[in-house]
Amino acid sequence: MAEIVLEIPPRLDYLAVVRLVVATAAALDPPLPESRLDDLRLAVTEACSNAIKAHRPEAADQPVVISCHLDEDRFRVDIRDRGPGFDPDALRSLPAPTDPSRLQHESGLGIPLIKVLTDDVTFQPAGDGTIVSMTLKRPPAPPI
Amino acid sequence: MAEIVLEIPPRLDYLAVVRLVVATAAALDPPLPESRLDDLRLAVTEACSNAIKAHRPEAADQPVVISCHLDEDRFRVDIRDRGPGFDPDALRSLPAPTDPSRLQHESGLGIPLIKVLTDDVTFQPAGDGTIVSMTLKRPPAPPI
Amino acid sequence: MELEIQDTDVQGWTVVTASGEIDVATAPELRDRLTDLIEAGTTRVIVDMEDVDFIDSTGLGVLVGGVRRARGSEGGDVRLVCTNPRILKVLQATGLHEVFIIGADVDEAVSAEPR
Amino acid sequence: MELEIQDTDVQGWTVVTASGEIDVATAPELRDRLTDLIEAGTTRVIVDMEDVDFIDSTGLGVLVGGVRRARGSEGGDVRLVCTNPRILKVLQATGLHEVFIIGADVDEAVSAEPR
Ligand SMILES: Nc1ncnc2c1ncn2[C@@H]1O[C@H](COP(=O)(O)OP(=O)(O)O)[C@@H](O)[C@H]1O
Ligand SMILES: Nc1ncnc2c1ncn2[C@@H]1O[C@H](COP(=O)(O)OP(=O)(O)O)[C@@H](O)[C@H]1O
Repeated sequence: MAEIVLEIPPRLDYLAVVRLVVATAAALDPPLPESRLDDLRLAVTEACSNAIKAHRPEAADQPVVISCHLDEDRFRVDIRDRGPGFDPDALRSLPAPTDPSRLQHESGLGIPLIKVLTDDVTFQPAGDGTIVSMTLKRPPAPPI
Repeated sequence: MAEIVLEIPPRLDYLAVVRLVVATAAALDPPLPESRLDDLRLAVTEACSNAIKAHRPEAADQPVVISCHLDEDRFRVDIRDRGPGFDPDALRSLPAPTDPSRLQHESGLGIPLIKVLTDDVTFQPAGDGTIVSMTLKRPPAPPI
Repeated sequence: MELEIQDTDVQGWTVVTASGEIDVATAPELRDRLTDLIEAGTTRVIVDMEDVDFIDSTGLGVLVGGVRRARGSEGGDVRLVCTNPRILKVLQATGLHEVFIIGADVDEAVSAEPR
Repeated sequence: MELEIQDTDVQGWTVVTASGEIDVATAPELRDRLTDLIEAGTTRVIVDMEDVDFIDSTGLGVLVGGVRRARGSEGGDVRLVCTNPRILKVLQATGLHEVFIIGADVDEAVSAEPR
């Protein structure tokens, strides 16, 4: 199992770097298919932008740490922040798209998107912050 | 001063990721000019491929660590390996290009290239390995 | 992300052509442009997303806010031009394809029935 | 890196068109192809580098080795087609522009005086 670790300052303009690294790591052998790379780029952006925001203002000088775990059958990426933590089960869900009040909500799509885009996600409190772990399964290798 | 840190397994197929990250970091505000980004990509490839080779076979399970230091007036990248160390001053220089014996040498261009491409480079023994520190100066900001 | 704003001669619709990546770092610029347009009375806006290769939840939220503001005026709307399967997939995954009017080109977006 | 090998009808020269990144990870493939050609008697080889956007010292070393092997035969050589300033700069920085014969296109590379 290989591991790639990236540490960035908690600044939103580093998100493009994070997307690049994680997608490049996931495209290494055996690569995730292109459409799953899209899912991964978006899920990582959402989790990482939450992490970066969670560093404001107390942990502005601490890094957000992104680690990629490359296994034969799955790709896992962990986003670790030093924010205040939160309870993902306590988040209110958004009104249905056909409900006129849906238009009142400009935020709150990040975690629902992560759940749809990944095969598995966990949110673990980690002492002084949160680790969001997202897993995408690799397709089985074609028979030889 | 911001800092981006990347850890990779000591495998040559990760060099493309390293180039991407370092060049993306150096292109952040204030960006290095495009031609200096080329210099940086090549210098980092050379230093990092030496670091990866230095991990064979003893440190094959230890990461090579690349850290980028973004200052107003300069960009510095440190490549840290856990290899056996070496004496850069003891390296033999290559024959002149016009000397027919030049063709006998297929290697040994890495460190000479690093020296030409960067504004400054140091090789520090670091306990159980080497830190290669390369600096490229940013051009002065244009007057407002 | 790059933005370009162009008036069309179709029924007073204005086209905002976005390109590149609309993420939490760049979306505020799109929000400002949309808000400026709508507050200045240009309440019929098409956002052309054909050259957008990435959008995140913040970008989507900006579009939702634009729709709300625009639909607050009689005949106003923010509509999308989008055929890129990457982006359509995200609109579907969030249910927002039922909120936005999405056309394959400006004509189609303009002539769709209001929601 | 991608490699494509094509015979030309010019004086028995064979063109190897490389594209992408030639680095320590991909250069061994180029080395193998060059060595195979030269050992099979194809000692007049042009490496077309017009679509190469990156080369490192290992890639350069592979070209040096190719030149040595090819020049070992009467009339043999490995010559380069290269106009990309990025790559030319690296050839210059290493002094290798004085080792290789470099043309702006295949014709120029083929018709240059041997070194
Ligand atoms: N890593 C985190 N640390 C602390 N709070 C978080 C974290 N991730 C998400 N949250 C909380 O959960 C809320 C919902 O997140 P999300 O679904 O991504 O929507 P949004 O970021 O648009 O609010 C956030 O507003 C924030 O309060
Ligand atoms: N980080 C390092 N750790 C140990 N030895 C190194 C390191 N970097 C370079 N060297 C030694 O210096 C030599 C010359 O390096 P270089 O100029 O890059 O050429 P090459 O890698 O082609 O031999 C290497 O062959 C290696 O023995």
